[in-house]
Amino acid sequence: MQKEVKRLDRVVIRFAGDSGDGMQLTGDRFTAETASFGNDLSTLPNFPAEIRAPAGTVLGVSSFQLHFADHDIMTPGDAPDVLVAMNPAALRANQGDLPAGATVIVNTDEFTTRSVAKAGYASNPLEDGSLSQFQVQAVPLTSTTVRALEEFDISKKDAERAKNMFALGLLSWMYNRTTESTITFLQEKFARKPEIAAANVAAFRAGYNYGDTTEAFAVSYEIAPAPLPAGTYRNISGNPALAYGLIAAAQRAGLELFLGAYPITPASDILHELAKHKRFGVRTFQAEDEIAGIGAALGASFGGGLGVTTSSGPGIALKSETIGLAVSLELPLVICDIQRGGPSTGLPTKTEQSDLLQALFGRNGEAPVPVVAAKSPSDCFYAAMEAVRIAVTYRTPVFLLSDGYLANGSEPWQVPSVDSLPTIEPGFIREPNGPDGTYLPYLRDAETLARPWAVPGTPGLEHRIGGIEKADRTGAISYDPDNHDFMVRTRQAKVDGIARSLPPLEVDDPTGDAKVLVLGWGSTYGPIGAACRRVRRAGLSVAQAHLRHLNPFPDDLGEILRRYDRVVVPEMNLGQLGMLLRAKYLVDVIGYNQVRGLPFRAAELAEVFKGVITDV
Amino acid sequence: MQKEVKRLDRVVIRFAGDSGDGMQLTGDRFTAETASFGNDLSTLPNFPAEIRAPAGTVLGVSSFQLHFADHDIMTPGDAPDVLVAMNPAALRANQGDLPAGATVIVNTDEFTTRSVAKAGYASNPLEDGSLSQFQVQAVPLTSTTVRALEEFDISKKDAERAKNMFALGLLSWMYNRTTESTITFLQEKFARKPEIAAANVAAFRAGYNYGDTTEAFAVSYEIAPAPLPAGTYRNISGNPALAYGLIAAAQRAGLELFLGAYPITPASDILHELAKHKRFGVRTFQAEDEIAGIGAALGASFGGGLGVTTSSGPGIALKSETIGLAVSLELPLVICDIQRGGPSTGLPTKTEQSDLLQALFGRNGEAPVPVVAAKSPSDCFYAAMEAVRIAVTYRTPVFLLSDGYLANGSEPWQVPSVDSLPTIEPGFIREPNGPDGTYLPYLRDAETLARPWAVPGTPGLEHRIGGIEKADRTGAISYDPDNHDFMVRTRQAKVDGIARSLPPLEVDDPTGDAKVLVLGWGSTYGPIGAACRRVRRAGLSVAQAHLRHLNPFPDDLGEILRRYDRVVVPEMNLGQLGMLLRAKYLVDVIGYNQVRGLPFRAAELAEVFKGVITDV
Amino acid sequence: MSEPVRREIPVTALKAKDFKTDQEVRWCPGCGDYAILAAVQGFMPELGVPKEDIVFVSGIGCSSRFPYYMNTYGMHSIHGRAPAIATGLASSRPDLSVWVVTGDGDALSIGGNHLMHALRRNANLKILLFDNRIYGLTKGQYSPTSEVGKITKSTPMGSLDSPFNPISLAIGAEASFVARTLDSDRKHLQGVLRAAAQHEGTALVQIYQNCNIFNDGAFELLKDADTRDDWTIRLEHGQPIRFGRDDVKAVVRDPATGSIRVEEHVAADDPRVVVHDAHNADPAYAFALSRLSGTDLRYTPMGVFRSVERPTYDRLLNDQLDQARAAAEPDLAGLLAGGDTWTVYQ
Amino acid sequence: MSEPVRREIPVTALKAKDFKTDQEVRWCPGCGDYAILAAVQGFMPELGVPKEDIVFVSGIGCSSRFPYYMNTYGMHSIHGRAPAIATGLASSRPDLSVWVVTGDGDALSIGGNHLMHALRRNANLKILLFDNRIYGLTKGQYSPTSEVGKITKSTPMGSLDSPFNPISLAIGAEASFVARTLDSDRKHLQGVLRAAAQHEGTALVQIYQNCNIFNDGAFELLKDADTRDDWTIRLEHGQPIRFGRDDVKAVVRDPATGSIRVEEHVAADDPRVVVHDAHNADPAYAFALSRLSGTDLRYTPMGVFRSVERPTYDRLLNDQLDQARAAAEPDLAGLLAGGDTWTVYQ
Ligand SMILES: Cc1ncc(C[n+]2csc(CCOP(=O)(O)OP(=O)(O)O)c2C)c(N)n1
Ligand SMILES: Cc1ncc(C[n+]2csc(CCOP(=O)(O)OP(=O)(O)O)c2C)c(N)n1
Ligand code: SF4
Ligand code: SF4
Ligand SMILES: [Mg+2]
Ligand SMILES: [Mg+2]
Repeated sequence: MQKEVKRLDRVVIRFAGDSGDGMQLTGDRFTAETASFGNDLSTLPNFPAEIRAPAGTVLGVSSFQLHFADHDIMTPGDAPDVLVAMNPAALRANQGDLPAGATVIVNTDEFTTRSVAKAGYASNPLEDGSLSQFQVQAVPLTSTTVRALEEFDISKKDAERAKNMFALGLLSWMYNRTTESTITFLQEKFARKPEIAAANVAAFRAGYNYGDTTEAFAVSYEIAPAPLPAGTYRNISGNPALAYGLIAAAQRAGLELFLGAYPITPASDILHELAKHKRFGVRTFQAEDEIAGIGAALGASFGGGLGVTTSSGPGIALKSETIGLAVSLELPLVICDIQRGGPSTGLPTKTEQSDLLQALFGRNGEAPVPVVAAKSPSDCFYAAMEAVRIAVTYRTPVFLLSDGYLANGSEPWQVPSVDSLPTIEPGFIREPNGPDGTYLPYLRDAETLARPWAVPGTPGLEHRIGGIEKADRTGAISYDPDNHDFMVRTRQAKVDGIARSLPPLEVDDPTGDAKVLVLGWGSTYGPIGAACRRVRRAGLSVAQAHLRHLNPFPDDLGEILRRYDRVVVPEMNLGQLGMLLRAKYLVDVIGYNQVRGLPFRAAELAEVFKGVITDV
Repeated sequence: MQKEVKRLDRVVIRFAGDSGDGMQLTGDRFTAETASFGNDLSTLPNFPAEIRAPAGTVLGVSSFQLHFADHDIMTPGDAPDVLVAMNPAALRANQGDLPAGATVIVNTDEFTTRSVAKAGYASNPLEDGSLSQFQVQAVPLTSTTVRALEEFDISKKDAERAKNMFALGLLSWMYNRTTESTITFLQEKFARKPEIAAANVAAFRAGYNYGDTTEAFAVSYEIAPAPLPAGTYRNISGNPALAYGLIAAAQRAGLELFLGAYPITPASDILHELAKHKRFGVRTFQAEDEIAGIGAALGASFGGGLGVTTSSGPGIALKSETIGLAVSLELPLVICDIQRGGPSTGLPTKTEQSDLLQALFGRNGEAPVPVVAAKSPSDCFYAAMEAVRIAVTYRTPVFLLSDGYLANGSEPWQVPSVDSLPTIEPGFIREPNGPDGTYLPYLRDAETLARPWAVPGTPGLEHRIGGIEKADRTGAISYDPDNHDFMVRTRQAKVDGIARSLPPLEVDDPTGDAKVLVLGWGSTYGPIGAACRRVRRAGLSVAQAHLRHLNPFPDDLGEILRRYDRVVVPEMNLGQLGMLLRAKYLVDVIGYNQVRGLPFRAAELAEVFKGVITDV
Repeated sequence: MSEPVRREIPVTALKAKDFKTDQEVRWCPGCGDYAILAAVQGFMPELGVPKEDIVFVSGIGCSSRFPYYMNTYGMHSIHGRAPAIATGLASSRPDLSVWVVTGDGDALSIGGNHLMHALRRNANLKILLFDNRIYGLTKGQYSPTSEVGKITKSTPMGSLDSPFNPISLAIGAEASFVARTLDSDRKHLQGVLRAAAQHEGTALVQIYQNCNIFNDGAFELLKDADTRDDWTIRLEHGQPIRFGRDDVKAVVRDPATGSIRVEEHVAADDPRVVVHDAHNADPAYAFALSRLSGTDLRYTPMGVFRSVERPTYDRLLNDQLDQARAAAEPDLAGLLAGGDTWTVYQ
Repeated sequence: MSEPVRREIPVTALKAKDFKTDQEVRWCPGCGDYAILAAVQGFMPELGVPKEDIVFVSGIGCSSRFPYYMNTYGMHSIHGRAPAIATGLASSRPDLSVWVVTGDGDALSIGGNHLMHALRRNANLKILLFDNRIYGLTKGQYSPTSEVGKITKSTPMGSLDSPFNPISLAIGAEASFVARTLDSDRKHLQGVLRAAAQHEGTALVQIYQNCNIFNDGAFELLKDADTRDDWTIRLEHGQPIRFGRDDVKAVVRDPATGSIRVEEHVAADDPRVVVHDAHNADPAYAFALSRLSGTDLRYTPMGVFRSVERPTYDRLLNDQLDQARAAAEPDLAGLLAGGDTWTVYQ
């Protein structure tokens, strides 16, 4: 049967099922196929806080959304064009996000009376007409898979489990994906259980063939590769990118990386990733708590290593006191905060940008700390390198902000060549710098105001440092009022002075006549960018800028803000960057704030921006 | 010999000596005599961070400054009119603060070559003419005391130790203080060692008589009582006042107070004070650390008590995570931060206002906490009562900010009658509030948005709360995006709504034509007030307002700020309130900032204000 | 303090199901936590305390979801802090029955200090430590009770640090009551709960709990019908410590070194057999017992290691309040006007 | 990592005074800390390590000012966290000699968890715990080693909680080396430092230290010439534990119960006398020893309770790095381009 092939420029697919249905794996594989096909893409996993939430309930639904296109895209998509629903709960949990006309592929085998009720439906949605505005493709996924695997010597449970591969095969057919990589993957994954491997491959193929042969699937789709810059690409999510950035920076600085961390969602994967790379001189230390994690990292920095600590909001709160110590000691330290929904335990698996003010002010006294934020999954790599540069160059703790969305979301990344990465100069001091062969641990560099870094083992530079206020130059304990005032201002000046090392802020204002500037930071980059494109497509002008540095701000920020009639600041918090901008520049920025644990939708933002623009 | 008596309106005396010389006691006694005489007064102790710093060194000097007057005064005085220096180090440490013409009473016995050198003098200042701009009264305090006590059966060391009482006697004569209370005090203090008691009384009398009979002391001074409002007064410093405020508020709310605390300078004395008052149902719990301290307090609040925790900057940092939990649980809790010099360990015995932003933002997520600050030692009482009112009424953790200066400084306090103190209504819920006899722990009061407080032991209201986001009304765990957004905004609205319960901000603008407003918060009240008086005495107009509430601000603050051409905000930090005001009201406030570990000097502030006024 | 109206229904009428809540239980299917929940709910009526006087406080972890499933007062607090929070509650409300539920990470990693201090302080808390030797909630990192060399996501080449023996640690921290039991042995578990509930002071109960997702079968040796009797040493106060099929094994004391160890084939009348004395004032005895088993679980004593009387913190604290009140009535006016005062007249 | 130039001067030429700094020592006159400082400075040359390879890390407290007075690398950190900081340093720089100085509040109150975990982890740290049974720096509140009923500013009616026995606690936390000594007994103190320095792994040394301002005379019983020999039990590996004037007292083991206790007038050849075995693999022995003394200090064992070999965390960690490197060279380009990649051509 010759089927029709339609061209599309972009598609958003969401796989949804029970936590145990393997939706993350399915999504990952589809992503890999899509990536190697050459589409641009962006992904968004979404899973319950429970390890295994009760099967069949809405709370237990796990999903994976993938947006791919023949052009460069910025977000995982606002709403799915295609939903794969492995059971009634998955349908129910995601139905509300579907636009009219969306395709829904449902696993009819699971729509028993009991399951339908468990999902909270009053009647079977496949029968009561409630899905009439969608294109429903009813496929008995489970039973077809089990039948396809009859000849294999595996348990019924294992056969049923392979239904996700059947679904993947079907979707692979629908979107003309390449299948080799998934077959290889399955063979490797189940190398120790060849029967299971073969069964999964068979299920995958069966799904593919199902699409090819079943009448119900009349059309398949082609999305051409995106014209990305030449180079080698891989798909990457934020946590590994951040880990790689740290390793790369340590390598380019000639430092050994020491991670002191305590597991916490969504930061744990950085610990897991770094733990694999001991050959790079990376030491990972799973501490008894967050305080010990940062303490050990600071100890390692004192020893001449690159101390790093990773956590999320509640763990960062615990580190507050030690961050203050690091400010006082003026040693390099990178503090990664993979933000999640707060306050308190909050929404551990959801995303949010609500730790910005904690990063800036969450400790006693005047204790300035530079803050750097990543804007996309792959950008976590570069943000980490920048954080290390600042930490090492200025001898200071640095905050690196990411969030749950960046941590788990993914996108293609053009792998940089190692030589293209900047080098970082730790500049250890090896000789006395004071009169009569003395060592002055707080004698500063004239340009950076950084103090020297003398590492134990260096003869003649023995010295003592601590958290009590120190005399300028000598670092001896000092209670002198004027010295204290001077040191407080000097630490502030050191951090403020980092701005001198920053490039001008890039403003994307293609028409040059925008009256409204949208300014963001962190993971909202994608949705804001996508929204700006929509606005422009609608014939309106809008300028976009995005802050990598939250402290200090780039020197030209004030001037840029004042150039526009209106400045809109969308944030996934109640207006934290907005507050800082208002305070510093006295500009009446307009906050657009949502605290829903989810990334912004580009369409919604676009409407907001249009509203402001037409209002000017 | 009939001596001249001169009238003065005010005097500033500073007693200074080695840590072991008993200067704090001497100052306290002189203060007590002065208070009971009816002068208005204000004190400022100042001691080294060491328990017993090395004797005879500048670092080991301890001092006590007292300002008293025949009118109401606001500060312990910028500079001493009279310095009592018990040794060369005491002279050297304080000399720089003396204005020309000041009187210096020195203990010549201690000016040996060795002691002079130890204090860091190149030559004996009593002989090298370097004190020529002062009126030096050279008194051999030690030897005269020892001689006066020859007949007592005490050791030489004990006799020498009594020299502070000799000095006190001398000053008591000079300023015509009453002597009975000191004599009674000494007899009580040394009740178990009658010989020592008698010797100290004798030394005190000898000092008095020395003034009376020695020619060198030709003049004594009289400072008339200040016309204070009628009532009973006592002298009080900030820490006990704060402790009393907590006790009084608990009593007026019918709650039992539970203090969970870990010792830290300068907050420990609140623990010490509260530990004495078990009969008021006060439980004090010295915890293993700050986290346990606040945790236990929160546990007590869950149990229907008034949970309180006290600390200073570094300890508050450690409490951050638990404060977030309290925000989420919406239980009453009072967090007292007696601020000291930071960052990190900083300057533990010095004062600073640099924890304001930590109080506002020092935790993960959107976690608003009301903030209340005390403005003078006795005001700590009322600030504590207000903090309890807010905590109990709104079911929220509340920050109560004091600082090292308020903690240790003292002033007369008109003791309020118990009946005049406001009552506080805990309003425990005892009956189900939901459908079908259920209990809805997050069903809010329409006016305050406070949730009900159901205490274990109440049948039928069993419920579970926690730090994960809760569904509106039911309090059940909820990961729903819209609910989260709603709850985040509701918690914010609850705190913002406290402003509705606040009186209008008082602005002191006596002439009504001021163009410049000085706005402060916390312990700068005294110096700012004194500075404003100076400005007005110089014929200029200035308005003064002082914030008790830092979060939320009073509703009329914005309008008040905009009424003035210039707003000056003096702070002992780098501009924390300033930042908040700029952000919220977009008013270009002028910060005047010092981070010296010391209170502002009124004279200096006055010059700053004048500068701004004449600049308008 | 509130003085709540007492409920009329007689407490004895309570059933296990009265302690169930309407919350869906959200552990993985097969998790050992289910069995513990059922055992605790089954035990509660026996406690003889009205529901409203019972409070469960937990930290964070899979185990720490426990309070949501108990129809009592409850708080799901933050990671590691439950003992501190419960101490504040128990010492200000000695009328309540306060239970702490925690995990091996919650109690021994981040919360180690609070646990230790709770034990020495001895406020009236019952601490149930669900020990699955893994971080469940954060998806499987090693914990302070994991065996050395454990391969987990955070330790791909194997963990390096020797684990705690929670029983040894507790005894070193002056615990007045320490016991160990198993999720799947409901009768034993309830027996230990009973003993803990009867104990006045802080009781630590270590419950071996299977995490079938991240550390499945960790305690199989003590569960499998083929092995459990060989390796489980049942402790019963006043009884000689004999075990194994036909009780052929015993804990004996070497008269020369004084140390105790397990021997197989010990004659029925062997005088070296140790008679278990949970009330032994000297903690060295219980400590020695705790060392019989390593992380491999061979020869694991189960039951109450130690149960001795010691004044409780809450009682002592409340006694001081009574004493202070007995000495003089609270007088707020007197307090405020205390010390040196003076009067200014109009 | 820096590769510092090694100094030429032979290490043996170092003298105690080489370890003095120009900082004025700021403890109260008469404080026991002075004696400890002198003993440590006197011991350092013996260590045979160049000054620049020695680091002292402390927390906060009077005792924690120690690093300022040692002419080595040093960090005066924050309250309770020194063991954590030192662990990061020691495990990333196994070439250094890392010492921690802490107090009873710093180590056992706020820092209890880090201490406990350092002990089980066994990185190569020497922890000197200055135990004056009081909070010195904050002016005299009771500490976790203060005796019950202690009247202090924070406990005007007497403290309520049983103190820790730091030796018991450490043994319960799997410590590989635990010792106790006294500020004023320089020879003994240096002997213990020597043993600690020789031990590979975490060594905890409790040093009874007099705070003459807030807890004066706390250890007088062990210092006063009239009483000290009666109450001090000197532990020497391989020696029978006899003490008192003419060694008439001894630690004996009750053959019936296996427990140990002190007896007076024990015959020279009494077989019940315990022969000290610091290397005993079973910690129950050292634990039992630790229980001979209560807070009243009667019969206080002094010396090395336990010293056993156990792999150290720093060594194991660095071994893993070596192993990983041996398996394959670090290849940054390979890491970045790892996993599935694809190429876009122009
Ligand atoms: C301050 C903080 N740090 C880390 C976490 C993440 N976290 C939650 S539970 C947990 C450990 C769980 O292990 P355990 O206590 O053994 O409980 P289990 O899940 O195994 O029952 C961790 C690390 C957190 N919630 N808060
Ligand atoms: C986070 C924090 N909490 C509290 C303090 C106050 N503090 C400093 S030292 C100390 C205890 C000192 O006792 P100890 O450790 O026994 O040392 P000592 O002074 O007796 O040598 C306390 C509570 C602090 N500096 N930091
Ligand atoms: S992860 Fe383990 S401990 Fe947690 S619920 Fe699942 S089985 Fe139980
Ligand atoms: S307070 Fe005590 S411990 Fe501290 S320096 Fe003085 S005597 Fe030593
Ligand atoms: Mg666990
Ligand atoms: Mg101490």
